[in-house]
Amino acid sequence: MTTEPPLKDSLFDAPPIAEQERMVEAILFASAEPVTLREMEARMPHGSDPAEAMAHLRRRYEGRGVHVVRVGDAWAMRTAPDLGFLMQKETVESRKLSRAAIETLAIVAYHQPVTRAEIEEIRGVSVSRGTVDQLLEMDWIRFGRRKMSPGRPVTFVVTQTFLDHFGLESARDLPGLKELRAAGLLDNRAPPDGGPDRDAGDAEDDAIDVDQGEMFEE
Amino acid sequence: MTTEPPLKDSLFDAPPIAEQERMVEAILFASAEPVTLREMEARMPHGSDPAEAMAHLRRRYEGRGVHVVRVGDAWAMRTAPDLGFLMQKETVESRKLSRAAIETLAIVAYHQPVTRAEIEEIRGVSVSRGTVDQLLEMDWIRFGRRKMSPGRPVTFVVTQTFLDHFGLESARDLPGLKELRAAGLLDNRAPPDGGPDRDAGDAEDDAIDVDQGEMFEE
Amino acid sequence: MSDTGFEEDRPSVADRLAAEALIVDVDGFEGPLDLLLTLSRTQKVDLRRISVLALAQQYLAFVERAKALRIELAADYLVMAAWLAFLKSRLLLPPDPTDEGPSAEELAAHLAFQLERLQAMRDAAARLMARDRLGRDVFARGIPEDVARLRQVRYSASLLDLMQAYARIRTRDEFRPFVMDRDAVFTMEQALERLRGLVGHTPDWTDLANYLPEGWAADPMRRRSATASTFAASLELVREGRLEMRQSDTFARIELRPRRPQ
Repeated sequence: MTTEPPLKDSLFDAPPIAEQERMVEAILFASAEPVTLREMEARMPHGSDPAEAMAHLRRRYEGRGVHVVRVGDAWAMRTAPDLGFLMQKETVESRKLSRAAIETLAIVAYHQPVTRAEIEEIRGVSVSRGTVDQLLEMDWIRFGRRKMSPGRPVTFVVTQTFLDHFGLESARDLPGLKELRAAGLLDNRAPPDGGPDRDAGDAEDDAIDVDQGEMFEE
Repeated sequence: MTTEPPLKDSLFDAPPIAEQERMVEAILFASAEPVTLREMEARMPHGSDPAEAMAHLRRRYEGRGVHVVRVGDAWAMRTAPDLGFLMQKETVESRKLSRAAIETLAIVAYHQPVTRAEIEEIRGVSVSRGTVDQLLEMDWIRFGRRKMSPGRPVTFVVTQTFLDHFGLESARDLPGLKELRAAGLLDNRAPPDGGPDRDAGDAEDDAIDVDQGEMFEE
Repeated sequence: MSDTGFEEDRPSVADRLAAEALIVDVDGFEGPLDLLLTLSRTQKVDLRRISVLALAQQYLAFVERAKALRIELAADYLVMAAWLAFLKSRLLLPPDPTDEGPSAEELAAHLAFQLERLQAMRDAAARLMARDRLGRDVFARGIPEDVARLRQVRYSASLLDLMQAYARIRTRDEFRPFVMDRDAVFTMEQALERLRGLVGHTPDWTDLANYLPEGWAADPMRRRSATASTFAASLELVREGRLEMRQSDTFARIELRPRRPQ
């Protein structure tokens, strides 16, 4: 018969190397574990040369988004290490700031530069480390200059990020107590002392300006 | 300055298309599930054009042991069908589907969106809850929109998982769809009055449909 | 069905044998339509050219055999049998001009359509299942890399939140209940007790300031409190007749001495 020899060839000869390369590619892609050359050989048509096919495949994937890598005495395909960032998906979850944090932040904003002891005095409760850390981490407050008082405590001031977030040009744009009162946010009673009342006078406002200036030093 | 523009480029421009191709390659390669262009875009650097990158990638993998295939509005990498014999080890023994399930699936695919009553009309028997549940569980069919017919019955449509499983780019690529349509076999031809239809059962079936649909509504 | 007078009504031997073979497998059929489709194959023609009349006869023969063999058929098989008997008679009789509704031919055509459609869906299902399928012929990535989900919490606060918080703190200050800071207070009871012990040890006029408890003179707050309570305690002792007080001038020193027995 005339058709017999080609049939015989296809049965007993190894496929062309390009075909073998496709095979090892598919095997490596689909396998749940790295595959040894021996395993490949067992799965490929008789006479195949997986080592040679692997050499071709490796070259083909050089510089690609996927690499052919050696794992022990086996082979595997992996995404290129420099593209690891693509394997992450950031989900942003919005959460309200805790009451302690927003109060602490408000005090820093209105009284800056302010020490932790001063914050505690104003809030009437101690300020947890976590709250301050959170605000520092969010880059809404930062350390200011040390106070010239005994112990030279560090102070906190608000940052440019804070101003950006709240749409303020400077901390002095924060509404004063009088405005808070006018907006119905405050009871119509005079605060116990001058304290943070922005309306009290220019002296204080000037002080704040100075502080703000300091924020942008460094 | 001469060094400024390149710096600006790297900061604000999308990476070169060759680099984007590497990225979509890595993303598709790493995922067992199809990935939409939208998802790729969300993971790639700002300004990237995954559709363009995909076109390049698809060409690159033509004739390889691994193919880039379209599944609905998503993309996936799959081994070439002619190399399936190499992957006997990876074959997952899928649950044997009953004849009723296979027929129901085909009817949903070719007639979608289709109501339970319509499936029953075509098959000439009632569709058991179990059959539908099995197909829903396999994520091969899902609930579609309600029909604008009396009782507003829910409909069934096939899913992306279905397309992925059967290697279809879209439901339009179902084999023989055109011929069936041309032969009028996909028409929803109402039976003439007095037909041997299971009119009595329909009302009840519709009621069940509504219940099922409501379970999935928010 | 026993007496219809039509030659076609008598099931052929072949039909009867086929029906018997089918009856053995009656549970294997998915209802009357499935059975009809199977019966239609014996006609060996395109479904579009099938003889519905012949099919009806085959079906009725099947039901007859089942009855003869005392096999219980599900209700829908019998409903179909009744309907096919009706259809058959309509197909055989000349059409009644007074009869409204679909003609027998229309009913037969629809049944043929149903059979063709069911067959088409079965063929489609077979083609679908024969495709290269994921996990059987085509394979997905064997070691998918999970996309790490980095959950980033973004805290938000509005300017209003900030102002409200500040207002809350300030108003809280104003409404703080009045509490005496006890550590700076020297009560009259304490002063009285102290003074009672001291009176008599110093017979001469002595400045009230000297009677203040130790350590209370330095701090102004404490000095004020101690002075007030000691003065009040002195007045009490004067009232009791145990002490005398004098002050030479406004803002001059207040001096005390034990009252001398008269």
